[in-house]
Amino acid sequence: MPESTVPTISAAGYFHTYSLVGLVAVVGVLFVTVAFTTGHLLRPMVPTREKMLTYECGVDPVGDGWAHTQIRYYVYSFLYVIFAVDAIYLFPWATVFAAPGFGGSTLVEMFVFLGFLAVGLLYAWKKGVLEWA
Amino acid sequence: MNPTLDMVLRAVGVLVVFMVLPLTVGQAEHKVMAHMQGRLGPMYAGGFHGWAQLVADGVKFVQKEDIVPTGADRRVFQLAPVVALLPYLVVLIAIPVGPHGFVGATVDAGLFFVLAMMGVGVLGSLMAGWASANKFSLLGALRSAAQLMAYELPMLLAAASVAMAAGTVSLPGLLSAFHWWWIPWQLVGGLVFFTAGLAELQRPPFDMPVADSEIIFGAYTEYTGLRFALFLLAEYAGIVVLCALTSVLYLGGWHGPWSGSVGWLWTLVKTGLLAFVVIWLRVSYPRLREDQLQKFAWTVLIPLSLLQIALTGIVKVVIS
Amino acid sequence: MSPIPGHGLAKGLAVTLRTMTRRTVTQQYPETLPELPPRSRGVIGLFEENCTVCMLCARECPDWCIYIDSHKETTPAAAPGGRERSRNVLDRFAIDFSLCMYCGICIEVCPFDALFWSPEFEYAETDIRELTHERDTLREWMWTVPPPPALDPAAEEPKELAAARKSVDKLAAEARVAVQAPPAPAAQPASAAQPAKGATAATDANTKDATDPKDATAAKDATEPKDDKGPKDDKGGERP
Amino acid sequence: MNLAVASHPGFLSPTGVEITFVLVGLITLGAALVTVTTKQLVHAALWLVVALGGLAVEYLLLTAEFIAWVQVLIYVGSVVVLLLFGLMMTKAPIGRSPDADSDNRWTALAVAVLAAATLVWVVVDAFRSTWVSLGGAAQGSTEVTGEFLFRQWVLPFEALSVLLLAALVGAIVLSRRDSRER
Repeated sequence: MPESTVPTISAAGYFHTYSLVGLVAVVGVLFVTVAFTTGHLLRPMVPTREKMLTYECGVDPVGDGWAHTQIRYYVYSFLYVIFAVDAIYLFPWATVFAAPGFGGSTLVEMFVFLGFLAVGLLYAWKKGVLEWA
Repeated sequence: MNPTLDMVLRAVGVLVVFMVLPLTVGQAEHKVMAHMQGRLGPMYAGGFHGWAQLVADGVKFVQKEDIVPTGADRRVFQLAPVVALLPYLVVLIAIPVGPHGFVGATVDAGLFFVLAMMGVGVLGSLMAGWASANKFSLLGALRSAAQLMAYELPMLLAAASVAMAAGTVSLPGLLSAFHWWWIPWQLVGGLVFFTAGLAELQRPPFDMPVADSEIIFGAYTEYTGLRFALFLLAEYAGIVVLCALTSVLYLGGWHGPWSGSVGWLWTLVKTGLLAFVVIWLRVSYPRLREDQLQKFAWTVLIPLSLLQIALTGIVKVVIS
Repeated sequence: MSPIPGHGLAKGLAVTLRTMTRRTVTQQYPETLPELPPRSRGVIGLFEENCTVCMLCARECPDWCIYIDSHKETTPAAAPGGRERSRNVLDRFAIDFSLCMYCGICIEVCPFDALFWSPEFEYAETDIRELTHERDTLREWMWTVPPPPALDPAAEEPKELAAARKSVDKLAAEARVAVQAPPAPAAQPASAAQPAKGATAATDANTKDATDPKDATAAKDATEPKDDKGPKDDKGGERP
Repeated sequence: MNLAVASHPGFLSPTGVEITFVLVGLITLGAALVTVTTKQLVHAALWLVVALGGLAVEYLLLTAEFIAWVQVLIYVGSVVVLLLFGLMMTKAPIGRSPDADSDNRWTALAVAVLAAATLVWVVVDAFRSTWVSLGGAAQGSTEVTGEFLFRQWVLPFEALSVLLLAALVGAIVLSRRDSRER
C-alpha cells in the first residue's frame, strides 16, 4: 500500500461511529415493535370474510393480483443499474482529483469516463428508449 | 460523559427528532395547503388552530383494526412499512445540525451513506405492492420503483458535484469547506438534487405511484391503521431528510450570521423553508404523466447534472 | 408560448402564494352560522291552512317522497236552500327527506301556496327513518321562511297586490254606487276582512312585508281563488 | 472470510468486532441458503436482500466503508430491484411456485460448491500474507479508495466505462428487437 496523502480516521472512531448507526437501527426496530405491540393491545379484531377481501378499487377483485406489465420498466431499471455503476466511481474520484499530485490529468480521465457515459445516454436517447410510447 | 450514556442519548435524540420533525412538517402541510386554497385547515384538535391534529390522527391510527387481505402474502405485507420507514431514521443520524460536531455521528462516507440508505426505502414500496394481491398496488409498486431508479441517478450525480467541490464525502467535512459562493456555483446541481429528491419521495407533482385517481393509492391501498401510518411517517420523514440534506449540501447548512452560537437554528430554518417549498409545489402543480416523468429524468435532469459536474471539475482545477 | 421558459411554472406558484396571504373563506360553522340568502333551499315547510289536498305536489314529486292522507267533510249549506259543500281535510302530510332531492317541483306546482322553501338545514338524524317529517315539523319550519327580498325600487308592483287593489277599488266603487246589489255569498266574509289588509299592503307595496306569504296568500284568497298566476308570480324570482 | 479473525494474535479472546463479524457471517450464510432453497420466488429475492445487506455489514466491519455503501447502493438498491422487476413482470405469484424447481439441483449444487471452492482458494492464495488491521487506521474510506483507483488502476477504470457502454448498447438492442416483434 502506498503512503497515503489523505488524513486517515482511526479505526476506534470508525467503529464508534458505526456502532452508533447500528444502535439507531436497533432503536428504530424497538420503536416499531413497541408501536405494533401497543396497536395490538388497543385495536379491535373482528375479521369477517368480506373485510378480508382484497379491496382493490372497491369492486370485488377479478383474477389474481398478478398482471402483465410493460417491459419498458425493466429497460429503465437496467439503464439505471449501468449508470449507477458508472456514477459511484465519481465519489472516490471527487475526493482526490483536486488533491496535490492529481489535478488536470485526473480530471481528463474522469471526463473520458463521463464521455463514454454520455455517449451511452445519447445512444439510448437516439434509439428512442427514453421516449415512453 | 459516560460513552455508553452518550451513545444512548444520541440515539434517543435521533428518535425524538424523527418523531417531532415529520409531524411538524405534516401539520405545516395541513395548514399551508389549506391557506393556499383559501381554507383554514384543521382547527379543533388541541385547541389552538388544531395543532394536535396529527397526534389525534396517530391515536386514531393505533386504534384501527389491522387488516391483512386473505390473498396477501402475510409476512411480506406486514414487514413492508418497516422496510420503508427505517432507512430514513438511520439516515438522520449522519446529518450535521450545527458547528463543532453537533451531529449524531460523523460518518466518514456520510453523503454516500445517506444516498445508499435512501435507495433502500423503495424495497418497502415494492414489497407492499407485490404482497397486497392487488393489481393496482402492483402497478403502483412498479411505478415507484421505476421512478426511484430514474431519479436516483441525477441525485447521485448532483451530489457527486458537491463532493468534488469540497473534496470529501463526509457531511460535516463538506460544511467546513463551504463558502458562500458555492450557492451560485452549485445552483444547477442543487435544483436537480431537490427535484430528483421530490420525485424519489413520490411527492406531487411526481406522485404517479400513488395517483389516487388512477391506481387508487398505489402500493398502499390495502393498508390500514398503524401500518398505513408508518408509510405516511416515512413520507414525511423523507421530506425532512431531503430538505435537511439539500440545505447541508447546497445552502451551507449551519452557515450564516452568528453561526457559532445559533448554527443549529440556521439548519432548522433552511430545512423548514425547503419543506415549505415542498408543500408549495404540491399545492401548485398538477401531477405529471408516467412517461413525462421518465423522460424528464433522463433527458433533462441527467444531462444537467453532468454539465454541473463538468463545471465543478473545471472551476475546481482552475482555482486550485 | 411565453418568452421566458418556466414562466408558467412561476405563475402557478405566485397564484398559490397570493391566495395564502389573503383571508380564508372558511366559515367555522357550528360557531358562526352561515348567512343564507332568502331563497336558500334548506327544507320544505308546509303552510297547511292553504293546502286543499289537491295532491298535485305528491303526484309531481319525481321520487314520490310526499305522503298525503285526507278525508272529506261536508259543510252544511250556508244559506237555506243552498247546496251542501264538501271539502277535503288534511290528515297527514309528510315528506321523506331521505328521498327528497330538493328539486322544488312540489313548491312550484302548488296552486295555493302551501309549500315554501325554508333555509333551515340542521335537521340531520342518526336514523334514516327519522328523516320522514310529519306535518307538525313541516309547519314548524314554515315559521322560519324569511320574507322574500325587496323588489327593485322601480319594479312593477306584484301582480297579486295589483289584483287586490283593483278588487278593493271595485268594492269601494260598488259600495259608493249602490247598496242594493248583493255581493257573492261566499266571498263576503273574506272581503269584509281582507280589503283593509290588502290596502295596508298596497300602501307600502315595495317593502318586504308586502309579500309576506300569509298576507299575500290571504290577499289572493280574497280576490280570485282560481287565478293560479298569482302564486306563480309570487315566486317568480326563483325561476332562472 | 475468516482472515481477519485468524490472523489476529488474540484468536482465543476475540473482540466485539470479531464476534459481530462471525455472527453476521452466519446470518448472511443462512439467508443465502434460504434464498436458494425457498420455493417462493419473491421471497428468494427478499432473502437475497438480507444476504447482500449482511455482506455490506461485513464490509463495514472490515473498515471497507466505501465498498460497503456501494454494496448497499448498487446491490440492495438497484440489482435486487431489477431482479424483483424481472420477477414481477414474468410471473411471481403469491405463494409457492412448484415449477420454480428444476431437476438439476444436484448439478447446481456441484457447480456452486466448485465455484465457492475456487473463489476461496483464489482469495486465500492472493491475500495469504496481508491482513486487515482493525486496531490502527480505517483503511477503506472513500479517499483511500479514490487514491488507489486513480494512482494505480486508471486503465482498468477507463476500460470499465467501455464495458459498461457495451452492456448498455446490448441491453438497448435486445429490448428494441423485442419491441419490434410485438
